[in-house]
Amino acid sequence: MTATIYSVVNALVVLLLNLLGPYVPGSGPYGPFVATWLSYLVVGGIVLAFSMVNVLVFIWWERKLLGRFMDRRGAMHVGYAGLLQNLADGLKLFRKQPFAPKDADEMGYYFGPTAYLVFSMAILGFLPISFGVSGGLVPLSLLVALALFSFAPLFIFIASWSSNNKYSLIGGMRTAAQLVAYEIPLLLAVVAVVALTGSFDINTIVGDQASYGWFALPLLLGLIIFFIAMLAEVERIPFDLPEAEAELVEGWSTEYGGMLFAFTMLGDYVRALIGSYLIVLLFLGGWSMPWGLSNYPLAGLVFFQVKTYIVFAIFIWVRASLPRVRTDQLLQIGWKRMLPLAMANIIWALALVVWGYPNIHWPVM
Amino acid sequence: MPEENPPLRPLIPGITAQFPQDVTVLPRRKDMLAVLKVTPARVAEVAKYLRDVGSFEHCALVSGVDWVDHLEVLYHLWSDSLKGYIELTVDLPSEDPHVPSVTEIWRGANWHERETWDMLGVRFDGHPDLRRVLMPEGYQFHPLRKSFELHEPEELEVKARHV
Amino acid sequence: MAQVHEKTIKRADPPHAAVTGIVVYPMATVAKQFVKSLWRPSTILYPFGERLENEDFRKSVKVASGAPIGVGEIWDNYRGVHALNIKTCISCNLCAFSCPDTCIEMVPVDTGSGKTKKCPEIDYGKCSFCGFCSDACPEGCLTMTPGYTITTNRRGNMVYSPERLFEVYKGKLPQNPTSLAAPENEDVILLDQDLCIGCNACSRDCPTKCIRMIDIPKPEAKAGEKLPKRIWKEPSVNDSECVRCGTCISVCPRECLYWGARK
Amino acid sequence: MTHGLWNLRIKVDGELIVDADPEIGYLHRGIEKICEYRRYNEVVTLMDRTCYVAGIAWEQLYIMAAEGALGLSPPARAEYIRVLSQELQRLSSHIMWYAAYVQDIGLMTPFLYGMRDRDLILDLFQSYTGARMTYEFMRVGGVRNDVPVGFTDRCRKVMDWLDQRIPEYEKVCDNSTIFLDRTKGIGILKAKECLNDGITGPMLRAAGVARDIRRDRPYSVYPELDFDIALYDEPDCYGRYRVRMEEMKQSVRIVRQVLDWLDRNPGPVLAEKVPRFVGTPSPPPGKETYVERRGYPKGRGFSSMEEPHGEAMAYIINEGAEHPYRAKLRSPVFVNIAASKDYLVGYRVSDIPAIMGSVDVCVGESDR
Repeated sequence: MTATIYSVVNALVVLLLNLLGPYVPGSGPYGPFVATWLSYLVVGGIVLAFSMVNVLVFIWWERKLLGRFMDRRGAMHVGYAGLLQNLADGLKLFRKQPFAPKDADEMGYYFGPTAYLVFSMAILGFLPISFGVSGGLVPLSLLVALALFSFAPLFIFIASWSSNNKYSLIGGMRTAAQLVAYEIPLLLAVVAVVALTGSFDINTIVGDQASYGWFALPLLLGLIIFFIAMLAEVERIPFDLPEAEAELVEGWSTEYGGMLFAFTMLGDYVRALIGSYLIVLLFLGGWSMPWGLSNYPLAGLVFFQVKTYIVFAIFIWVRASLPRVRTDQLLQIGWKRMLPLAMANIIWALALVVWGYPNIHWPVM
Repeated sequence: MPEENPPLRPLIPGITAQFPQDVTVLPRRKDMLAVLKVTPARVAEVAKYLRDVGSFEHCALVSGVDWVDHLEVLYHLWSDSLKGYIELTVDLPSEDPHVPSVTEIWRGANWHERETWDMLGVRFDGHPDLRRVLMPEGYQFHPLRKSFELHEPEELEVKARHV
Repeated sequence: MAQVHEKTIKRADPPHAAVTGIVVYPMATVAKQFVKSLWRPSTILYPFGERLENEDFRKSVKVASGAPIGVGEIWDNYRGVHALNIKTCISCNLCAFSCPDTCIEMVPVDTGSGKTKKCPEIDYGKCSFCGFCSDACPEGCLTMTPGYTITTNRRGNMVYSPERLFEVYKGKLPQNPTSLAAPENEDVILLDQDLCIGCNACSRDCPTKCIRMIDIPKPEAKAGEKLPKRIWKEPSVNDSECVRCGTCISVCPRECLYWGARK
Repeated sequence: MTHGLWNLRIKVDGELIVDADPEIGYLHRGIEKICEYRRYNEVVTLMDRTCYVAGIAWEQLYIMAAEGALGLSPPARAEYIRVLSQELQRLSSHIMWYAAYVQDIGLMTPFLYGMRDRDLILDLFQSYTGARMTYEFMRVGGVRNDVPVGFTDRCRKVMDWLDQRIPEYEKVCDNSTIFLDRTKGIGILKAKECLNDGITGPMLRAAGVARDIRRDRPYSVYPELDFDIALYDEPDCYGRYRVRMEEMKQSVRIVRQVLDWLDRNPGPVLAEKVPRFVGTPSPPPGKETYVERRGYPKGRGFSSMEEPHGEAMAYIINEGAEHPYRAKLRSPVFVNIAASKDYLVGYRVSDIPAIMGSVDVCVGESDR
C-alpha cells in the first residue's frame, strides 16, 4: 500500500547506482542527491509518457465518437481506424519552426503554454490511478491536485497577454473570468465529498466508496455540479468561450503555431483527462471493482481507465449536442445557479454526515 | 396619353397635378405599374409624395445607366398594397451629375446610392455618407461608365504571363 | 387556382420543455443519430469508394438509417471532362466561338493522310464546365463525360490536347446525351451582293463545304460607268448542310456576309 | 458569417455594441460589367457564381429579365422545371443556412447533418442539370434539357427523406435551452424599421410582414401552386430560424406538386423561336456593322423574384446588340447587410455571430 511509483523508481535507481559502483558519481558524497533527482526525472518521464499516450487516445476517441455523433466516420487513414492520426499531427506540428509575433513579449509567449502543459501534467504525479499505484504518496493528494488544477488561468492569461493580439487578450480575459467563476462550485462540490469521507486523501476517498458504494448515489447533485463545472474548467462546449471560433479567431491561442499550439491543445486534453479522472475518483468509485477484485492493481487500472473514457464520452456527447453559451449567460449560470446549488449540496452532505452516513439513521418524522 | 393602370388611377393624376412641370408619364411597360420621368431637382419630393400618398413604402433599387451622352438614374419602388413596382427615371448630364438623395425617405436607399456613386459617379446631394462601397477608397474610375473599357481576355492573358 | 395562405407559426415550445428542454431533447436526438450511424455512416470514402465498379458503388453507398437514395451517384449527363471524336470533327470553330472563358484553342491535328485539321484543345485551368461547347457542336463529336478526376500537380497537365480528348472518347465513359437542337427559324447566312468581290475565301474555309461559288453574269458597262473590279462569282450557301459556324463571315475580307432571317 | 469575406467594424462599450459599420467589396468581381461583354446565354455562367449557394435562383432571375428584354416566353414545361429548381435551391440554401448558423453559435453536429442532406439535393441537381453547384442550366427561352427518366421518383424519395429530417433539425434546436437563450430576443428589428431599411425575405417575414414575391407579383408558374407564406410574430433570430424552417416544409410541398405536374405533362423545354444570336456565334470582333443590319428587337427587361435570401431583382437593357447594354442586379443580402447597424447596436459582441448568421449573409451575392 505504501509503494508508489516514485519509491519503486527510487529503489531501482539506488540499486543501479550501487551496482555501477565507483564509475558514476552516485556513490560519492552526493549519492543520495543524485539518486533523488535521477528518480524525479524517471518519474517525470513516466508521467509524461502516461499522459501523452492517454491524451493521444483521448483525441482519437473524441474524433471517432464525435464523428459518429455527426453521422460521419472520423479519422480513417493513418493507422488502423485513424489511431495514428494524432501522432502524425503531432509530428507535423513538431516540425514547424517556433516563432513569436513581432510585438509579442517573448518570455511570456513561450512560457505561457509550456507552463500550462507542465503544471497540468504535474497533477498526474499525485493522482493515484489504481490500487496502490500512484506517482507519489501525498496525504492531501486531492488538495494538491485541485490547487495545481487552478493554476491554469494564470498561465493562459500570461500567454494571451503576451501574444499582443486583441482576440487573444479577450480570450484570455474570458478564460480567467470563466475559470474563476467555476472554480468555486467545483471546490464546493468537492467539499461535500470530503465531508463524507473526512479525508483529503484520494486513496481514502476511493476506499470509502469501495466499502460503502459510489458517492454518485448520495451526492448526485454534487456529481452534476462537478460535471458541469468541470466542463467549464476544461473549456469544452458549451463553455468553450475562450476559443469561440465564430467571434474570437481561436481565442487565447490565436497567435500560437507549431509546437506551442500543440502545447495548448495537449494542455487542454491533459486537463480534460484529469477532469475525467477526478470525476471517476470522487464520485464513480475510482478503481474499486465489484466482486472484491480491488486487490489486483492492473485490473483496477484497466477498470479505472474504462470509466474515465466513458466519462469523457459524455463530455463528447454534450459537445455534439449543445451550442455555445454567451459570456454573460455563462457567468450567470456560474454565479446564480451553480453556486447556490453547490451550497445546497454541502448542506445535504452535512446532513448525511449528521445522520451517520453510511449507516443512515433517518430522523424520526 | 399612355395607357393607365387601374390601381394607379387616383395616384397618377394626383402626382401629375402636384408636379405638373417635373413629372412626365412614360408609356407603361408590362412589368411596371407605371414609368415616370422626373426632373432631377424634384426627385426627393416626388419620392416623398409616392411614399406618403402612394404607399410605396419599399425602395427596392436605385441604379443607373450610362447612355454615353447622358446618364439615367432609375428608382424602383414597391407598394405592398398595390402589389407592384413603379419606376422613376431621371436623366442627368454626363459631366458632374447631381441628384437629391432619397436616403432621408427610405434608409434602405443608402447603400444603393453609394453603389450608384461608386459605379457611375452620380453625386447624391444630402446623402449622409457618400463613400465607395464595392471599389476601394481612392479608386480613380467609375467602372460601369461606358468609357471604362474592359481588357480583352487575350490581353489579360498576356499580362498574366508576364507577371 | 392556387391556394396561398399566410401562416403565422406558433411558438414551438412543448409544455414539458422547461423540464426536459435543457439538454435532454437535443442530446437524445443526437444519440439516436449516433446509434444509427454506428452501422451506416453517410461518409463516402471518396478515393477508396471510387475504385468500386460503378454499379456496385451505387448499391453499396447508403445514407445512414435511410432507404438507399443513392448518394454519390454520377448521372450520365454530368458535365465533366470532354470527349472529342477527332475523326468526325469538322473544324468548324463553334466550340471555340461559344466558349465564354476562351479556354478552347483550335490546334492543328494530323489526320493521318499527311493533312492537318484544326481540333479543339481545352485548358481545364480555365474551363468552367458550362457545356456551351458541346451544346454548340453541330456534329456531336465534342461531348462532356462524367469523368471528373482531372486534378494534377502541374499546370501544364490541365491542358488537354485533341489527342488526349480522343483518348477520353475511346474510353468506356458514357456519353453526355444533351445537345441543343437547332431552332426552327434560325438565322441564315445572307450576302450583300454589292460588296462581294467573289474572292472564294468563304467557300475555301467552309468546314462543311456547303458554300459553292456560282457564276453570275457580268453586267454590261454603261457609258461613263466603270465596272467594279471583281471576280464574277458569288457564294451560294446550302442551308441544310450549313452548321451556322460563322467561319465564312469571319474570313470575308469585305464584310459582305451577315446573319439574318431568311427572306 | 460563414458565407464569404466581409468586414464589420464595430465600436464597443465593454461588450456592448454602440456602432457598426459594415464594409463589403472584397468579393466584387464586376459581374455587372462583364455582363455587358457577353452574349445573352453566356451570362448564365456568371449568374451561378453570383451566389454560390443559390446559383439557379440567380440564373432564373437573369433569364426572366433577359426574356423580357428580348420578348420571348418559355414553354410551360420549362417553367415547371424552373420552379422545381427554385424550390430545390431554396431547400438547399436554407439547409446550408441552418447548418452554418448552428455552427456559428457553436454546435457543429447539425452542420454535418445539413451538409449530408444538402448533398442529396445537390445530387438531384446534378442528375438533371449536370453539375452540382454551377448549373448553367437555364437558357433564354427555356432550360437546357428535360429531367431524365426516373428523376421524379428519385426526387420524391429525397422529399420523403427531408420530411423526416427537417423535424430532426428542429428537435436539436427548438428544445435546447442554450439555443433559445442565444437566439430569442436577439437582433430585434421591428417591422416598421425593416420596411424603412428595405429588408426583404425571411427577415421581413419574421417581423410579421407578409410580403412574398411568389404570391404578390407572381412569376413563372407560381400562381398554379399551393403554398403558405411563413410568418412569425417576433423579429428576432429565433423568428428568422422558425420562418426558414417553415419555408423548407413549404418548399417540399411545392416540389411535390411540381413533380406530379411533370409526370403528367411531357413537352418541349425550349421555346421554338429563340434567335440564334442569344447563344451561339456572333460577328467577329470589330465587325459590329452586322449587328445593326440584323434588326434585333430592343427593350428593357425587369424581373424580381423571391430568392432564398429575399427579394432579388434584375434589370436588363437590350439595345439590339449581341450583349446586354446594361445588366443591373439587386441583391437582397446587400440591403440586409447595409442595415446591420440597426439590428446590431445594443447587443453584445458574442451576439454578432448569432445575429449576422440569422441574416443569412452570402457575400458573393451582395458584392456581385
